[in-house]
Amino acid sequence: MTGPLLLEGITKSYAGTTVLHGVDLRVEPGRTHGLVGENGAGKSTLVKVLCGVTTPGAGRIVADGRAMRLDSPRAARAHGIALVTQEVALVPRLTVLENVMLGRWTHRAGWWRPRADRLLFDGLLGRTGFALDADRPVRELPVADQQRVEILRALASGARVLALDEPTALLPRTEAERLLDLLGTLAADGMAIVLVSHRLEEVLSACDVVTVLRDGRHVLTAPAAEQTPRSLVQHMVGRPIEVLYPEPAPVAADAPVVLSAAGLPQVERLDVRAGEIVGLAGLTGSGRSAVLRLLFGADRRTSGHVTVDGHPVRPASPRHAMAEGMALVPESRKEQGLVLVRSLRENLALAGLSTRQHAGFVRRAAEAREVGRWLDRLDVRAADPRGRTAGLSGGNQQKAMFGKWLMREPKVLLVDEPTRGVDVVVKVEIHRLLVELAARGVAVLMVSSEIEEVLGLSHRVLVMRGGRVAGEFARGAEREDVMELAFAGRPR
Amino acid sequence: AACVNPNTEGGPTAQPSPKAQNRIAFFGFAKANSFTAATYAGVEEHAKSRGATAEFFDPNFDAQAQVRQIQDAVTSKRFDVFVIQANDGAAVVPAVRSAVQAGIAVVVQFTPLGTRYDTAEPQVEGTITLIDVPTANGAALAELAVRACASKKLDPCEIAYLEGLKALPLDNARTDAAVGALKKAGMKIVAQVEGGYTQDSGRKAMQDVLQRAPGVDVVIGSSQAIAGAEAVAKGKPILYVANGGSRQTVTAVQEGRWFAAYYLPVRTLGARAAELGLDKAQGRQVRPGNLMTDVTPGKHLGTKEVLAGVTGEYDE
Amino acid sequence: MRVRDSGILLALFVLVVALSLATQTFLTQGNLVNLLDQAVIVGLLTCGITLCMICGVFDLSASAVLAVSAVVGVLAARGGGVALGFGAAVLTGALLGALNGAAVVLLRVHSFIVTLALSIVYRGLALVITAGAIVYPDPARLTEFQSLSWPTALGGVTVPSLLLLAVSAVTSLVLWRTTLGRRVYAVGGNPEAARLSGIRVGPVRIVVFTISGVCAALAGLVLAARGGSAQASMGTLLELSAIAAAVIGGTSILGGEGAIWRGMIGVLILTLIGNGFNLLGWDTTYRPIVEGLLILAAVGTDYALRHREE
Amino acid sequence: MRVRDSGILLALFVLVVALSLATQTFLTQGNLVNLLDQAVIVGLLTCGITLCMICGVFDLSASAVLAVSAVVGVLAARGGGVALGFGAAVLTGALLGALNGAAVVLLRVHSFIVTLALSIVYRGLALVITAGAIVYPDPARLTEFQSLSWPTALGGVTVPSLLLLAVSAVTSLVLWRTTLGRRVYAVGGNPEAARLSGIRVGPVRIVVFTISGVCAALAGLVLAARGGSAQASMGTLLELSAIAAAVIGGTSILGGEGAIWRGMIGVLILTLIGNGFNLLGWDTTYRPIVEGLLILAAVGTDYALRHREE
Ligand SMILES: Nc1ncnc2c1ncn2[C@@H]1O[C@H](COP(=O)(O)OP(=O)(O)OP(=O)(O)O)[C@@H](O)[C@H]1O
Ligand SMILES: Nc1ncnc2c1ncn2[C@@H]1O[C@H](COP(=O)(O)OP(=O)(O)OP(=O)(O)O)[C@@H](O)[C@H]1O
Ligand SMILES: O[C@@H]1[C@@H](O)[C@H](O)OC[C@H]1O
Ligand SMILES: [Mg+2]
Ligand SMILES: [Mg+2]
Repeated sequence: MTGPLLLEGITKSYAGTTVLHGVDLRVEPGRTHGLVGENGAGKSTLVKVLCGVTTPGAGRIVADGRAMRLDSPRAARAHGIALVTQEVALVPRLTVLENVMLGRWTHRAGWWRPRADRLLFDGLLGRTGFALDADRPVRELPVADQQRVEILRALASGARVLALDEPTALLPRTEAERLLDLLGTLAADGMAIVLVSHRLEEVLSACDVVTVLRDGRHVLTAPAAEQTPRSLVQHMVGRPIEVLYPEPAPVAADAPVVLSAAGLPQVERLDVRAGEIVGLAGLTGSGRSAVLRLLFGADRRTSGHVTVDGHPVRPASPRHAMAEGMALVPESRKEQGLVLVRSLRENLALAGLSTRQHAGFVRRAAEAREVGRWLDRLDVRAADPRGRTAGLSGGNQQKAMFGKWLMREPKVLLVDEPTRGVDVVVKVEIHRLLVELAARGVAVLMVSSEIEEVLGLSHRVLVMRGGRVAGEFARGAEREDVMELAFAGRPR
Repeated sequence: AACVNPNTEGGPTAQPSPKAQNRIAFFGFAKANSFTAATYAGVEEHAKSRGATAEFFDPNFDAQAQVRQIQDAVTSKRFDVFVIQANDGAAVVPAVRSAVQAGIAVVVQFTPLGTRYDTAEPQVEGTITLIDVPTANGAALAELAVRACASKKLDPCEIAYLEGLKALPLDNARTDAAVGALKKAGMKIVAQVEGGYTQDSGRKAMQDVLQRAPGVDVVIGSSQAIAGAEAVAKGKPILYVANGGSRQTVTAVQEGRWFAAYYLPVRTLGARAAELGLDKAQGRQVRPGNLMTDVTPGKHLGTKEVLAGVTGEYDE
Repeated sequence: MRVRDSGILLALFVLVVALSLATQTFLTQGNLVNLLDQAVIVGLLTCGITLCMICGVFDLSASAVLAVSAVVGVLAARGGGVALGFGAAVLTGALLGALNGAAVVLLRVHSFIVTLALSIVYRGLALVITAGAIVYPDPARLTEFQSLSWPTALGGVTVPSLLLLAVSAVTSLVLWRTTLGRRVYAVGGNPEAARLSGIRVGPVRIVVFTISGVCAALAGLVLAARGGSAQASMGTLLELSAIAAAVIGGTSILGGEGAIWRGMIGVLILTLIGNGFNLLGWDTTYRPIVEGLLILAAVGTDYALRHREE
Repeated sequence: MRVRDSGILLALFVLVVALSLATQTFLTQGNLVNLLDQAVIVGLLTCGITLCMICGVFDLSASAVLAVSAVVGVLAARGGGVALGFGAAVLTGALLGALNGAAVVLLRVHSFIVTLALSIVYRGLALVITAGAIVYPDPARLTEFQSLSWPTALGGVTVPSLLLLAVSAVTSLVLWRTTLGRRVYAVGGNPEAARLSGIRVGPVRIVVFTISGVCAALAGLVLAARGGSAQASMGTLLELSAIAAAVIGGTSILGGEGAIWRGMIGVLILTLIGNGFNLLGWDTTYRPIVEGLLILAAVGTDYALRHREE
């Protein structure tokens, strides 16, 4: 394949719902092609079709004038097409090295040559600048590192067409920029790249062409240079949207401290007052998630103590934290957030079963009402609401997970990467929601790898480095100063 | 109060129907078992000789499956005679009762049907037995072992008993009877381990017995277990007493490799069961309780002399 | 329930129609009553085992619990009357079930091996209690004891059949309508997500094992009542049939998905295949081959229908 | 292998020391040779079944494949000589194994139920081939046929023991050193990730089932050689012991994790417990209780050590 790759009239349905309606896409060597759209617009489905992960109901994929049979990822690989999926798909118990080389281990007559694999791996690390320990099992890595492994694996495949489905969703800006630079280099070498992302600035700066999908339909394909984030949103949603961080309401001077922690390994003292949004910034692995997990009792706390409204929180289990009014929206939907084989309704209801029961029986009408309200409020879109949550698009899963915890009306909301994978519209919605919750007196502690998000929403920002809080900034801090502190002592 | 005691309902209705009484259902341990296969061959042969037919129901050693088969065979109304080798004598009782009530002539073959292992008397009213009483079998094995010791004037005489399956009450009743008789006769039991009913289990058991009691003189066990045991004790002057009378077992006794076998003419006994069943179905008077050891009297204590000229009736 | 979820019902339907056409005896009241009665033992175990599987655990000790409970039930009935015997059996089942759960939770080893090891222990316990012999209720109380297995005035449908209907109804209700049921599905589907939602994963597992123990005890009582006795080797390996029934019905061995009705359909299919063969009078030599292939066809149909669109 | 991975070795070590101290006979050459010989049948099955489990599938048909292969081997030896017989048995095992794999892949139903159903079919096949009878090799060739079970000049260690050593070495090598082994771990660890990486999940599964079939055939040949005959009911349910051995050793039933050596340790532990009881001469009534508790202790130790740091 030397010429462009043409997707023609791609149609795809799940359980009777059509999610792609005759979509065309032209992927050209040497070009980076951005793919944007709201949650559930069909972006992932389209790249899955391109990479042989799912087969379309109608339409064809043509290269060099011939229709190709891409009925499995293997077939796609054979044509030099590789994919970085939106949800990490790694073998948890295997090491980083093995996952990167998955299916393409170096061998001689079937005998594996791990040392040759290691050389290739080291080469890839050099190209991407990722810092990963080759011998760690991937299940021990933070999600962001797992996503790095996915990216390395696609690069290792030596593909000529590379599709990346939200590869930067969990990467801090600096690393995201480096990855995008790398993609630029690869494109310059003649690779065709398809990039799915909700970070519109990123798409516009990294891509040559953008395509917008709306409700499974092709809306626009245009040179990136002719578009602005505003115009893209207009096409995605059909109406203009104001993409601005909402200003958090000032915290009253006499607002009581709701969440208070002392003597944690990461921080000597941490207080969050009613109505306050505290952001935790830092690099991947700096220990931000660990703080949230410890506060929530998801990991056993062996030192220090935590109180909510002055009540001590027992260190052992999320139950106690929840009883004191804490909620944790975790960073991984698949591992920690959702029971993917169950329905939306069951998932949303899960954290508050005991509040809607009568003699052990679920009060189904009340549940349906309450769940329905949150689904509407968060605009969760599901092809089949009774089906497995696994069938939802990534952004919709994120919203569902949010809904599950908001339904409990917590006093303390711990959120880890709140807008991972959600579209601009929902992102604004979630930002508003967080600000609104705070305004109503909820204490919010938020981790995000998007430094703008942390700076834009937080009253205060704590910066973590090497597993400890290294410093604090008041609202209005400069991005560069925060980053400097996060990176201090590390090669940048 | 809404329950109906099936045992008192209407009483036995076992009047022979006037139609042809010629269809036998045989419920064996398992088709893949040569002992059962030989029994069935006898049943089939006798059935043929009287213009009757026979059909094999194979539960493959599954007691519950056998219960269902008996129940369904009653429902299907296709049979006049049942010959039953019960995998679990207690479990099949209700199904057998309904068979008797349906007027089917039921012959209990080889293993007791019910929960007593020390009598040949029918334990379900209306059935005919042709069984090998487990406790008598155990006592006979002990008797053969005592004779084995005597044959070489061994005193003390070291005996190892390879039990059947520890979990089976029938095997335990046999073991208790044998061990009791051996102790009463003043024998010294040096090992008592589970030997099972396969060569492989017998082999393992014997390997361990030899470690513990290298000087063992007499080994008692199922014929299969003994075959496995013999293979590991090659060259040792051990006297074997086998439970079961396969061709291989009989040959081993005749060749003097094994001291004796508890012998039963299995195929003949299958034929005899069919005979009892057909007789009853055709309205003839039949003795309800029958011992297998009475069919060829004296032969069950199968020493070399007793088994001269005998060939076993099944392979193993 | 959507149509495409019901492939297994289709398989059952085809079997029923085939047998009705092929025999005169299949569709008789007597045979249907028998069929239900035959399904009881595995059916009761399947209720408990389905719950366990949905919760992401295996109960390989069910038949051993059955044996111990039946033995204890018979001995207690001898000492203190039939009611006490039944109560003691159920309590024994619950206790051993809870012990299974506690061992799985505390040792944190996979339930597969924990319950396998405990099943050996329980069988051994039954052996020690009975000293390897058969145990009987007091002859004077035998009839009362056995009444648990009798037909009722409801067209001859037996007490055990009604018991199975009741147990399957109750366990279904628990799964579909109670918060416990929701927890069971969640723990089986994603234990970590369940834990982070404030669900006590350990206690939920202990509860499902306890329920499974009670189901096993009930099955043991039915068996003991039918045979008028109990012994250590009762019901050996029946849990395999129960797991097979659950899986044939479409309950996932990976947890988080499944239903009691599915298990009951699985039990019926297995029972029907055997019943059909017994009624038809075909050459039994080929029976296992046909039986195995029929099971494959049933699960294959179910799967194909459920995943048609994916 | 890290120290904390070897809790199961510690369990084995404790058992060995205990038995050496408690009996004079345990540590004799004869007993050790026997022990190894006793471990062979389950050991061979465990090699294949461990591979399957690591690959995320169950092979519940192993003992049925064992029976069919042994029967075919004996019959072929009768027709065309012992070498042909051995070859035919191994080929039969490979074919039935591949059939298992193909059925699992094509029906896309869980291997648990597919291989359970096929095991019924295979037992039926063995029954049809033998017509329910025991089959023997030609008497003239019996000695040659049985030579597969003899002791060798290597201190009396038997041919089957050497066979087990060879098979476990080869399967270990496949797992550790070949790309096939890598695929097996990947497919078992996360089939979706494997598929997305272009690994052909189906063929990998077919290959592990085929290897398991060959292991079962070898076990069948050893059993047939020891007994000088074969029959349809040979080795019933031995796959359960093999699965137990694999799991006791520490191979996960969830796939993606495990090793052949672990399975072999599991087999040794099971064999030792039985051997110990027989050597000690304890009352065998208590054996199951002690056996079950020892298994729990062994897996518990292993688990506790492996997860100490978490
Ligand atoms: N396996 C599936 N089964 C059923 N429905 C599905 C499945 N996969 C996707 N869908 C549906 O298809 C539609 C498009 O989903 P897709 O994942 O392509 O969206 P997306 O544009 O990638 O969204 P996001 O930005 O949230 O990732 C959604 O409505 C989703 O619910
Ligand atoms: N299950 C685990 N086993 C071992 N180490 C872990 C595990 N989870 C996290 N870690 C390590 O603990 C450290 C802190 O991780 P944590 O997830 O809190 O970081 P983070 O700043 O939230 O990173 P991310 O941006 O990826 O979420 C990291 O070095 C990580 O590698
Ligand atoms: O041969 C066997 C015999 O030894 C045992 O006593 O009963 C069943 C038969 O399989
Ligand atoms: Mg997507
Ligand atoms: Mg994190």
